[in-house]
Amino acid sequence: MTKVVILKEEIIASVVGPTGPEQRRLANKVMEETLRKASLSFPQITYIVSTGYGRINVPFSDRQVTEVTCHARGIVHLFSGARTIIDIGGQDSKGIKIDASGKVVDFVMNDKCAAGSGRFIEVIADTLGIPLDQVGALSLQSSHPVKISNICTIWAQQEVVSSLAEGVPVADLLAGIHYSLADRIVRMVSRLRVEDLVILTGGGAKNKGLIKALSEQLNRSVLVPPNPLITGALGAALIGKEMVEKARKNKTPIETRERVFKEVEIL
Amino acid sequence: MAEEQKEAKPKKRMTATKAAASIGPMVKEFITGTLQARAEGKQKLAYTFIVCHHEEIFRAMDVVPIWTENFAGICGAKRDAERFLQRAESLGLSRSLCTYALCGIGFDQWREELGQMPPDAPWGGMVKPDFMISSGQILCDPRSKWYQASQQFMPDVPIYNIDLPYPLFQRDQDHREVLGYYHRYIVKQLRGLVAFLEEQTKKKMDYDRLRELVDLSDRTWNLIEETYDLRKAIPCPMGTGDAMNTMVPINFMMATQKAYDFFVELKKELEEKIARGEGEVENEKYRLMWGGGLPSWFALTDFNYFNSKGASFPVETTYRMVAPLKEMDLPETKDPIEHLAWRWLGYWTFWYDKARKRPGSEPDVERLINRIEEYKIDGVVMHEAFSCRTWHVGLIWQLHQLAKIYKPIPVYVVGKDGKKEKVYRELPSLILESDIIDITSYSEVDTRNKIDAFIETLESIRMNRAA
Amino acid sequence: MILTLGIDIGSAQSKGMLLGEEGPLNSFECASGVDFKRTALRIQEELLSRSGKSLDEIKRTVATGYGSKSVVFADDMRPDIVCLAKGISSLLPTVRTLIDVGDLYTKILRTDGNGQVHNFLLSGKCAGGSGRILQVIAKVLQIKVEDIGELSLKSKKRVEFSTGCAVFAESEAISRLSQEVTKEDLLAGLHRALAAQFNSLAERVGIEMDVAMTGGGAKDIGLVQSFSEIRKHPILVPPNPQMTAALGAAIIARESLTG
Amino acid sequence: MELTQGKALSTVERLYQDYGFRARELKGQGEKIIGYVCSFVPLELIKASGAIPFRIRGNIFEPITKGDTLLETIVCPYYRSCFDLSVKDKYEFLSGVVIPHGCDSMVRSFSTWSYGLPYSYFHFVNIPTVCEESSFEFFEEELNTFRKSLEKFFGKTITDEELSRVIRIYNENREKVRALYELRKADPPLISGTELTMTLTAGSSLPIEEANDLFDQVVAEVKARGSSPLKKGPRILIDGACLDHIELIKLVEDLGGHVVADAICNGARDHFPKTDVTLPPIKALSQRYLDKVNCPKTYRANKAGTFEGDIANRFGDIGAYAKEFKAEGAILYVYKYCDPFGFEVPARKAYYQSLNLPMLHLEDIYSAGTMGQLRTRIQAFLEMIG
Ligand SMILES: Nc1ncnc2c1ncn2[C@@H]1O[C@H](COP(=O)(O)OP(=O)(O)O)[C@@H](O)[C@H]1O
Ligand SMILES: Nc1ncnc2c1ncn2[C@@H]1O[C@H](COP(=O)(O)OP(=O)(O)O)[C@@H](O)[C@H]1O
Ligand code: SF4
Ligand code: SF4
Ligand code: SF4
Repeated sequence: MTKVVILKEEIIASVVGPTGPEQRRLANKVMEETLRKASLSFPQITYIVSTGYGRINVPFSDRQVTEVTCHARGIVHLFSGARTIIDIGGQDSKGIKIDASGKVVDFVMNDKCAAGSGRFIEVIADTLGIPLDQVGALSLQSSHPVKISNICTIWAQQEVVSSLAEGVPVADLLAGIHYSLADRIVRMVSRLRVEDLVILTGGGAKNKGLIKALSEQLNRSVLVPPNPLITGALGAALIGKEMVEKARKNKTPIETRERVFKEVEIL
Repeated sequence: MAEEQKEAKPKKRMTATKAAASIGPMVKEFITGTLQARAEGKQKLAYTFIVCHHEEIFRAMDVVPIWTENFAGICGAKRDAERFLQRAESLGLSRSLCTYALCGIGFDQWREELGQMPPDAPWGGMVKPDFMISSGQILCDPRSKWYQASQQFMPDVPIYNIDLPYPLFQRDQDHREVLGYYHRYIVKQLRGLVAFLEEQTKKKMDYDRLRELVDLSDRTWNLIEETYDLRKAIPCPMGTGDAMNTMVPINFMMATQKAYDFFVELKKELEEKIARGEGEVENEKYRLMWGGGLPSWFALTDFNYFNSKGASFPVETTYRMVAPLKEMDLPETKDPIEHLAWRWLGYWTFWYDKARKRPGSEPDVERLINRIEEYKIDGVVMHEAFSCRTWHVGLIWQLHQLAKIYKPIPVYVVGKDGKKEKVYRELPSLILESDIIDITSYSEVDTRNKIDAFIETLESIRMNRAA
Repeated sequence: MILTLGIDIGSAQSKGMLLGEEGPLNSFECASGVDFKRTALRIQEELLSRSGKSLDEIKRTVATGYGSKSVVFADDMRPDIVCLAKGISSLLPTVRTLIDVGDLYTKILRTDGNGQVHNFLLSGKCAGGSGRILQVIAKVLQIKVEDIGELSLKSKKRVEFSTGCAVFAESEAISRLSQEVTKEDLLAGLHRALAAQFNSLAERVGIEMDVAMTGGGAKDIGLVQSFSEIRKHPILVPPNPQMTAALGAAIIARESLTG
Repeated sequence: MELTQGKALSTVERLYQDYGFRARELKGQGEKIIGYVCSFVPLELIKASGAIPFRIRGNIFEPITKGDTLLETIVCPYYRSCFDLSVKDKYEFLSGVVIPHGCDSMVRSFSTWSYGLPYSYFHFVNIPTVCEESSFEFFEEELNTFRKSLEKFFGKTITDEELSRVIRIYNENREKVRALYELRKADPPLISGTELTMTLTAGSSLPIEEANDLFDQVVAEVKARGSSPLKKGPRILIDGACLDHIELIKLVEDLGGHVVADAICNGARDHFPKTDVTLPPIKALSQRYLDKVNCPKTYRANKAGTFEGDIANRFGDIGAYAKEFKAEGAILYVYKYCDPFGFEVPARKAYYQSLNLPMLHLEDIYSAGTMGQLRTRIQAFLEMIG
């Protein structure tokens, strides 16, 4: 997903659009739409920070900051008491540890194997033909979650297909899938020695089934921001804002790129 | 911490011998023994490792060994290692490291954090030791690093690290030239252990008793050799599946009368079975060798699966941690410590001379060749456990070398012109890939698929064998 | 007429081969779909109706492949390794080493022209080195799997492609494309990386000439060529390479009838 | 790179990129080259036998292919790469290889190396695991065995005088390495981490005298810069095992950090400790390699009886480097399947915490393919401490 947040004192506008093969063009599109929503022209934006897996593919960004820093920044803004952040995205998942002053002190991430990311659920949902925004609710209807024995996304996909043919209820399969992902995520974040408050963010936080599975396996309650998809973008915007403010205070020039949309042909 | 997750209980493996079936209770007994000893507080307890040739010293000093590898193996066999492995991982330890060690460290950390045994600890759990005897030997790094890592959670428990090197096989070097200083070093290291134990237990070593115990274990060594040799019979009366049980007295009970008696019984049982013509499998079709690798403790029933296909395992290289003493030609000595050191070197260099005589050979390959011949082996099965380099690196190469230097099997194949022609094939082999106790690396379907295909391979070689 | 049937239910594609006394009568292939049982029945029906035969003429059916358990009407189930060896020996009897690139697994085996397996190895439990990745990439590039091979041959400058995760290969491909890498070069890079993996698997089993490739992946001439470049010798591919295991199963069925 | 590159540094770059070309030349002139791995092989003995020691390197850009056909993939990836290059004849100019007891990967694959490669000389040096009186005695004997085996192979006696002379040359080398490290102390450093590691790596492919000259030239050339043209950035210490390439360091520096110190085998661990010239040569070597090369493989007892005391004792040198070079963060870089270092991750983590030094733990395989994944982690870490 590509997300844009425009920030003044508060969020002026935010838009979530898909990330397709044509990332750059899409970044343009989502940006344009957000500007429209905010009734702003492109040059009116003082500073642009891009983040995420595709951060280097945003042609008009002034600075690139990693998701770790941006998510942490965004979450601390929303929950000042946050100590552990779990971000489950479609390209990776991470755990971030925050100290009392809101600083990142440690993090772990998985971006090697899709089976440890939100993509795992996406692929299975797709296989089962269930819209992503329904998988969570459906999984909660299960009374007997099945154990998914394969780790690999693709093998698990196949396993789900076979189980389905054997008559295993969809809800039980989905619940199993959620536990399986939650298990891998909890294993990863437990390296940080999880402390309260635990905040779940990223697209995975939109999934009630995953929230349940995670909080059961963590043995703690997990909080979710109202709009978890945009916390990274929000953090990026906050960082941008601070940089501008700092520059203004120190009277140093702010270097920005030209505010134009370049059409990029990829395919 | 993740809610503890237990895998479904494994099915019990069927044993071919009564002796093997009696092992479970024995293991349970010595684990309960450690719990009891801790409660009574009269004896000192020590973490330690197998294959160190130091049990005699322990027993002579009345120190109770806590075999940490054994406990990890039990967790694995009960399919209850995962929660301890996860603990270790959350400390920052990689799954690519020895999972025995990870399981042990995870368990220690948990026990120390709670101040009591972790919930539902297998067989009552592993008690906190008074000290830890690790072993920096050339055999394996984890044996020297494991307790050091555990010490983070119990810094008041001292470690003594005995260094037990042996000369690695080098083609152009006669190991006899260096044995002298290896021996001097090992003797000093073992004496260091004695001194450490004396200090810890505030007792003096009784050397007469030590001498008796060394003599007892020597006799047990010979008895084990004789007993295992009986498995050469056709059909084979006891397989590797059972040997993964009967390894317990070899590795954890050495220098006890009980271990000796166990093999007396086992020997009798095997002799009786042989007299009745009773094999491990009803209709023995293939004789396989477990040619390398520790087993997957959670999947011992795979041996039953092999058996169900008519495959028996008369011999294995794993856990047969004894060798015929009379063939070792050990220097005479009255000093039991010196004898232990010679025996240690004798064991590790056992195949060196033979290997040097066969071009392209190497001790591990030589051992395979000898066993293939002595036990009339049709195929070799190996297990590559990803987390332990010690026993699992070099296997592929050993098979390569075996194929190169060992006499190939003549078979008929269809040639380019469509006619049968005679070619030579190496002994069939199968490499299973999984782990010792990390069940996440295992897939039963996959493994059984491989076994099926391997059995068919054996069958086809048999059918095409040129007389 | 005495007919035998071999059915190979793969994770992606299911294949059936109907064998008469003189040789193959008909073959049929379709997506495995969700319900393997139905797929197996469908294959049986299609083959019969296409050949104008009746069910009772099929004297024996052997099932193989990932979903072989679901072929409830089969008389026997055999490992795919065994069927592949049988199949390739009847198609190309000089082949001694076979690499089968399927959807989930890559299998390497050595055989003897009689259809007997002498040694084999399977790729691990990560789909990163199997045929599936080809499908994933085809989807990203918005081309058909069938076109991958031809397209990759046009490459002038192969890129380095790390085949890690079959699922994330998608994002890797996307980010490569946005760095102005062409589809051709990307595919050539992927082929090279896969072929290198096959090669080290194959070397472990020990390679004997001739070498053949089968499975759906062998339909990809770019992949075959890449492997041949690494090996520095020609690689044989039978016609309809994905049918090999089904054919082998049918032959095994016949052999067990004739004893 | 914003730094100017003079003659010495371009020589370094050439030696680094075309690793082994000088050795190949020397072989052409009739010299004997002996390959080795790890920091535990006493190079002084090889040198004193008249041969040239050459450190075998891996190549993270080259996929491991042929090596995997003989060696299990559970061997540490760095070592597999070394083996892979060797079986692919990249080091055809070697006359032999010496392998020490450094770790399980080395010990367990010794047979595979010694049969899989065509060299006529192979030797395995056993290294004690503990550091006590008896182990020094043992190690001296083992060094004498190595000495005899070299004497036999080269048909030449290694005299104590020659050995003492060579020990002094190696000590000089270690002083020169120190001089190179001094250049890191400025803020921003005068020499980049990439340049320094490249220089050391280049040095490990050269005869010691040539390496000494080269290091002198590099020091002079870098000093001539006067002040550093680099931008200020977080100062990073790299901790770990065998890091014989610059890609990780380059990544840190591309992202705005500076690698100013290390505790790695191809850096301070191997290059700092000197040999005591007042002792008889073999005794001195046994002390240097066993005691002064601070490798996790060597067990050092917990004398303090507390965890804090133990880690201070085991990792004190790292803390000292961090202080001396004013490091602001540490990257602990450990390969998958590396036993000696892998088991120390929790203790090292705790140690860095006790120093109040932020630490990033990276577990990696030895491949250029993972650098993209490391990039995000390192960037996030620099953001975290910056
Ligand atoms: N409406 C939704 N309901 C449940 N899960 C969702 C929903 N939207 C997205 N997700 C999950 O979030 C993931 C994408 O998260 P996101 O934070 O956008 O990742 P990225 O930034 O890496 O693209 C998907 O893989 C999916 O698992
Ligand atoms: N023309 C083609 N070019 C490249 N790959 C193909 C082609 N046709 C099929 N494949 C690949 O082959 C795989 C299916 O092979 P198949 O042998 O049928 O596998 P299985 O029996 O395991 O289902 C698919 O993953 C697909 O990616
Ligand atoms: S030998 Fe293997 S299994 Fe045993 S402790 Fe060492 S690494 Fe672990
Ligand atoms: S296991 Fe599956 S999901 Fe994970 S990296 Fe491999 S292909 Fe991808
Ligand atoms: S990185 Fe570790 S495992 Fe690899 S060679 Fe070095 S010490 Fe051994």
